[in-house]
Amino acid sequence: MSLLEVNKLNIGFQGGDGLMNVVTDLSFDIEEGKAVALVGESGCGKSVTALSIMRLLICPPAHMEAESILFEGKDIQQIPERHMWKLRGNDISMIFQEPMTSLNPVTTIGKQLTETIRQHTGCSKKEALAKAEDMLREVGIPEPKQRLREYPHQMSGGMRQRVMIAMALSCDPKLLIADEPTTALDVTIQDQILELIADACRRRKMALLLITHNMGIVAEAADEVMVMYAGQIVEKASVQEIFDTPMHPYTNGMLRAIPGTAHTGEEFYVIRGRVPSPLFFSKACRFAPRCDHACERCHKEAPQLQDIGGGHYIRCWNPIKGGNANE
Amino acid sequence: MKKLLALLLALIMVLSMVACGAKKEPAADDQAADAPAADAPAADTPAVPNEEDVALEFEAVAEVDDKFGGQLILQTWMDPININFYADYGSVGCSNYWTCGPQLVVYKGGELYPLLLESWELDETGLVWTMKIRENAGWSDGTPITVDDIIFSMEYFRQDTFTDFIFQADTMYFSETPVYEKVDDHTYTVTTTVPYPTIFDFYAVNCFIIPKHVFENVPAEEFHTTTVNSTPGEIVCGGPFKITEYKIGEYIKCERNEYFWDEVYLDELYWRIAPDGNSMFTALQTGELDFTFLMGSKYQEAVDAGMQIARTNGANYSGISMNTQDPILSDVNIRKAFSHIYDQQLFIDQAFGGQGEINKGFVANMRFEDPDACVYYEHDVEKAKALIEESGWTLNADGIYEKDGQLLEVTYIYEAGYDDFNAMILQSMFEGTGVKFNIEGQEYSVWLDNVDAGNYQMSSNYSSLGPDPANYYDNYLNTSLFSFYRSETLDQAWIDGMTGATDEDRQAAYSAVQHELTDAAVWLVQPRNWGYYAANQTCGLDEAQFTSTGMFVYFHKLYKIAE
Amino acid sequence: MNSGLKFVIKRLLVMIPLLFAVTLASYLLMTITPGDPMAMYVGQDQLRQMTPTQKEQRREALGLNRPIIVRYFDWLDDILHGTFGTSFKTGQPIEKEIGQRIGITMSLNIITLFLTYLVGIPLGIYCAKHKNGIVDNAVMLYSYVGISLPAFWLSIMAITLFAVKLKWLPGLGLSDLTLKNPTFWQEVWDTIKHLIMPVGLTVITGLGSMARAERNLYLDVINQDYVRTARAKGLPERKVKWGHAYRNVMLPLASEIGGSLAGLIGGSYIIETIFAIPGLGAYSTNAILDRDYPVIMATLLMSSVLVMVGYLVSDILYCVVDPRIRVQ
Amino acid sequence: MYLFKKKHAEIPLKRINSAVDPMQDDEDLYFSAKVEGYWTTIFKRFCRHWYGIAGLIVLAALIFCAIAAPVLTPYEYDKIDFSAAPMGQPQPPSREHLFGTDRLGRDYFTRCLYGGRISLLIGFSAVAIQLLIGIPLGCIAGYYRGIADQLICRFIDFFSCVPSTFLILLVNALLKPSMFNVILVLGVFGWTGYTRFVRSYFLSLREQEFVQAAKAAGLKERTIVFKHILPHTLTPLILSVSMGIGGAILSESGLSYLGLGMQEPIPSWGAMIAGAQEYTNSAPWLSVFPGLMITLTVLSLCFIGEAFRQAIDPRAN
Repeated sequence: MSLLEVNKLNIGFQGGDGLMNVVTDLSFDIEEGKAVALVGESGCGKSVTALSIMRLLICPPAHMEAESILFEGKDIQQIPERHMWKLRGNDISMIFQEPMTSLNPVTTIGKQLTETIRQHTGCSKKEALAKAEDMLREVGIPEPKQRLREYPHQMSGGMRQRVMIAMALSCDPKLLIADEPTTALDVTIQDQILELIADACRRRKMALLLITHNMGIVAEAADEVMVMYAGQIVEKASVQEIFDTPMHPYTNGMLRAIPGTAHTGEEFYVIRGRVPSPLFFSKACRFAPRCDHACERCHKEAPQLQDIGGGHYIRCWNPIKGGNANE
Repeated sequence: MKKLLALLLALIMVLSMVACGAKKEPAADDQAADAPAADAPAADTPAVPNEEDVALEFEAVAEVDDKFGGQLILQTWMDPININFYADYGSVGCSNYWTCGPQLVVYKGGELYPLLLESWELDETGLVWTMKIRENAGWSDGTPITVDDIIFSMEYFRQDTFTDFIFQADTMYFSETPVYEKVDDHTYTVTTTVPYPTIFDFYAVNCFIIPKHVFENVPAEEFHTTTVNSTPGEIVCGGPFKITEYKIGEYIKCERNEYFWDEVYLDELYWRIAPDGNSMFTALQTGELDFTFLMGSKYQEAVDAGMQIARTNGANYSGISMNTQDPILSDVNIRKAFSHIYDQQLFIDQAFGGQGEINKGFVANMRFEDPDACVYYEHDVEKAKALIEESGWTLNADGIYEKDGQLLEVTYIYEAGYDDFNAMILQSMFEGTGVKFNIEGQEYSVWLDNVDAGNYQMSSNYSSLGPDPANYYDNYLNTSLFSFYRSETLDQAWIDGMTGATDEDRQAAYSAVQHELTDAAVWLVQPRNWGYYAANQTCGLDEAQFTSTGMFVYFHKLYKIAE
Repeated sequence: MNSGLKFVIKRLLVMIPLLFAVTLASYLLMTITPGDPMAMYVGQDQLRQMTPTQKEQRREALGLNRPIIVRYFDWLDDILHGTFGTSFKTGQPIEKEIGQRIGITMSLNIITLFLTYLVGIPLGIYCAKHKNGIVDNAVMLYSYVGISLPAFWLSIMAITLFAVKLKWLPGLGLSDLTLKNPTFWQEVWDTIKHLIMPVGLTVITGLGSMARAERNLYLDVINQDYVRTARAKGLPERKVKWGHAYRNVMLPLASEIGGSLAGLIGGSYIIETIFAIPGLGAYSTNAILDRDYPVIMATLLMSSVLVMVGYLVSDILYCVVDPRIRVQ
Repeated sequence: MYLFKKKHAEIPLKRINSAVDPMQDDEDLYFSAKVEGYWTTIFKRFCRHWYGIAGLIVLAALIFCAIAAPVLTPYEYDKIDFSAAPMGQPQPPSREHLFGTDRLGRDYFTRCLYGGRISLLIGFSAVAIQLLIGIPLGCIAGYYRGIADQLICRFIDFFSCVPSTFLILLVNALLKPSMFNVILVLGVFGWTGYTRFVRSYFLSLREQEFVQAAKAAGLKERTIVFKHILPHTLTPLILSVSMGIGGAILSESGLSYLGLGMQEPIPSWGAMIAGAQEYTNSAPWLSVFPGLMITLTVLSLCFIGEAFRQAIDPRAN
């Protein structure tokens, strides 16, 4: 029984001229201790999906409804807002993209850490401080005792992301949602943070939902990959299969676009056109206008996500058979 | 919990306001007094009040059995300069003195009313006055008022450190220093070598009797700034009331002085400080004031609101002085022509809203006013033109008189922000008469310097003059009030007026003065503006009456009509 | 905290030359302009009667004949000895007069400020919650109506309506004299009744813009990432709001409080003159109209000091609330 | 924000990815983007707010009335006519006198119009002076660091630490009250706000890439400042300018109310209200009309400012 199961999730935004449907009929599930990557261009609705699971979307502009979101079998949509805090941070916790603004600038790191710990475990201030110190040491921050008294602006971006991770892990959650944790950091720090997250998940047997647009990170950290485009999952498979045999033209195009030494001298491959705004999603396959392999049917009928063998799901009438990424 | 805290804080704020604000001792009085002024429907067209229906005094109210007790709230313009009113030379200081200070005698129009001074007579030589003061008069701290106080005050204010006009003592009124001798505790004599008729004018206006036992060892220099006798509770007062409390900017509270020589009806008398006319009238309507000066424009509203109204002829006297040293205005014909152009009735209607009377001379209707002696210039533009042409002025193309190249152009200066409307009314009178009449508003002190230095052609001029024309003499000598006009006959007439042994001689001299000044058309004589006083129905004023300066003759005769 | 101390001392030191410059400029300004204060001081009739010699003596007594610079340094010397000198008009020591009036003005303005904040902040937050609702738009329009209503006109209208026509509220001063030996609570009620109109008018005009500023502030803060992190950490809504959101809303409020410190003195001079409240505002305005130089200089000095202290206080408050600034 | 010269040109985006052969795409739906001029978009968004338009109309009407005053009313503002005010009593509004008459019989409607002229003139010219002083100083302080900046900052401190309302009162009481003095005083005491605003904007913009690029391209500093940085600061300045004009009008009427602004017979709304205080019971209209005119003028200016602010950055709301 999977840890998290999302069925027919729909998210829309109250735009000036009506409800803009950003995510349509999204369903996926995450096993216990598995690392799943959610990949897609910015604007395809991946971080919105993550936020909707934790119900952090501010509802007046946003509008969310799903058939069911089961976490350990229980539908978390039924939990009233008053009790949601028991779930957040304790069972599911989240790391955000922008470390510079994700920490409260006017309160000390210590206070922000102990706040979470005492909220969920209800232990005394002293114990919470000790626990916070351990967490900081675990995420690799030097002299944690001194750091507790400091303010966020006295730390670098990477350091702050580590604090975020410590905060997220402080109550041993079962699922960690990382919304592009490394995008805002420079490359050298990225690997350390990724490694940190991967170790933590493995050691604590914690499920990980990694949201990113960088295929490199996916290869390193994820077991299973879901490629999203224009609010739909277009391809879902294990990491190995995605990189070896990208069946969906969009995934294929993405992998080809990664500049590698193998293609020196050639012109970069670019998927033409841009992600359309949600108002202009076509009824049929949403990638059709930009797809090189689009056949007549693609423009008429909307494909469904089907399993074409071995757990490899595709939403395409004309998938690329056996196509190799760097063919 | 947070809301409760916020509300508590708000309450503390308000309490702190009250604590630092009001420190009231409980006044021993039972009658609850509230004075709703009945709201009569406003009449549509403002009725012009004729002579009879506006009483000169407040009529007697229906018979009131018990006049004792209660409180009245009167109005004053601003804070006193010094709560020790003996040392306060401002207008508010004077009103405090008239309520709380020992007043010897008071003028009402031309008539003398004895107060502390019980009786007086002049011996046959006409040089020695024997004055008798009341036996039962006492200061508010119990010590009786004796002749020693009076003689001490006279000597005290003769010291030369007192340069202010108010404290000039009798030296200003008379060329020679009269000799005061004490006969016994309650009688004294005043002897002079020359008849001294203006002694009562001095007693009524500028004479301040100060308690000897308080100010005995206060040197003259520190008199104004001394802190002796300055705490409201202990100020030694000789009048019907004594000051018991003073709250800055709000009110001065006076209570009955038990040792006064007459019985005082009121328990308490408040002087409420109301800075401007409008808020004053509002306070009268809402019952926060009982008695106040009435602005001309509010007369009709007061009548409609059914208030008690009485008229006073006012001591202030205003005229437009024409600078006789100016080339154009040195010609008496021009001045006479301007007097003919000046339309007193129009000014009464438009500036005073119809409440005023045409005036012939320059002496307010005091003891020696003689309208027949004055030359009156009725409003007649044709006669004015004839006079102008008689002096050789000819009309030029655009209708302005001209004489050897110079236009008949005159500039009238006035105090900006205070006289604007009157100046514009004046200007409208000169339209179409061939005189180019400009008006120029100047800032107060700039205007004053110009007037005193004499660099003006025409200027508004007002001055408050005492009941006895003797004190005009000083103006005549050294200020511009009389348009720098001097002549020997006039100088001599003034002296005769002041030193005349009998009233008849003085009247004859002053008539001559009035005739010459009006004949020389020194002023554009302005109509006399009636001042009005309005009081709520609860104000018992009939016995009080008031002096020409608008204050009461008998403060102790004010009483409260309970509802 | 020594860096904080250094910062405060530096600011205080900068204040001295500024104060010196301000007072010198005003003093020069006053003395070179035409007209002479004697007229104001002695009053219309007395001055008419005074002989030129007496005028000269009086001028000498007031010290008006000495050159400007000497007079300025005399005045400065008085200040250093802690006395403001004596007022031309009343001859009383100025600090005594200011002492009598400052209580009333400060209380009036503190209550107004307090009420504006007390009503403004919740209203602002309510508008922020129901963005673009009826209340929100109404408050927005109302904030501009509040700014554009001229205070003196509004007060005249209010007095005519409430005090004269309807007789609900007293239109003048601070206390009703017709009360017969009132108990303490009666007195409090009487003062409140007298305060309703002046305070009410200022609060009403100032309320709209306060709520509007508060709304924009709240909207900025509530959409911040760290508020979302706090919620993601599992803190209940109440803790998120009071622990994190309101803390950052306090930031600009701190500087605003400092800024309004200056308004405590001169702010309400029109209200005070119309409602005949003996406050410092009316006192300084009359001093200007009457050209009472020492009083003008005293009130000017005081309001300048208050303005500077106001800015200093708001900076300090800013440091206390926001650690990022503290380091600089 | 594009500042293309050609307005409403339809620039298909095809040309951007010329690397790939131009695709034959019939549905032009996704890529056509009409590029409007910057100001037309602003104006379009401005019209979406009703109060912006209302403010504009009211202000235009007031300005028209002020300018066309001689045409609108047969009377002059200082023509005294005693028949119109018997016994010095102001008459209620009637057919000949729309707003009635004041105590000298002068037509009150004319005085309100001419008063409008004075107030609007003072409002606009005072703010003009403030801008003339404030903006250049702000630019210099913002762009050229070093002594200029320090000097100007100390100057701003000097002006801002002085209570401006107090000083305006003081200077007006001392100078001979006239329109020119009022404008001069309001102008000289109000500019610090704009300088501070422009300076802070300059400081933030200076580090931006486009300024470095302009400098790298060898542009003279003066052109950088006035052609590139200044336009950016002007648009957000509009709101404070409109509020500033409103503020100047209010302080002028406050001054006239105390008798320090315009002197008789020049009509000014503040002085008319002061004069009308005496007749609040018998002639209430004397104070209602000028008060209304002041409120309407300042209100319309505020609305225009607010609508404009929202038109500039809709996100802000």
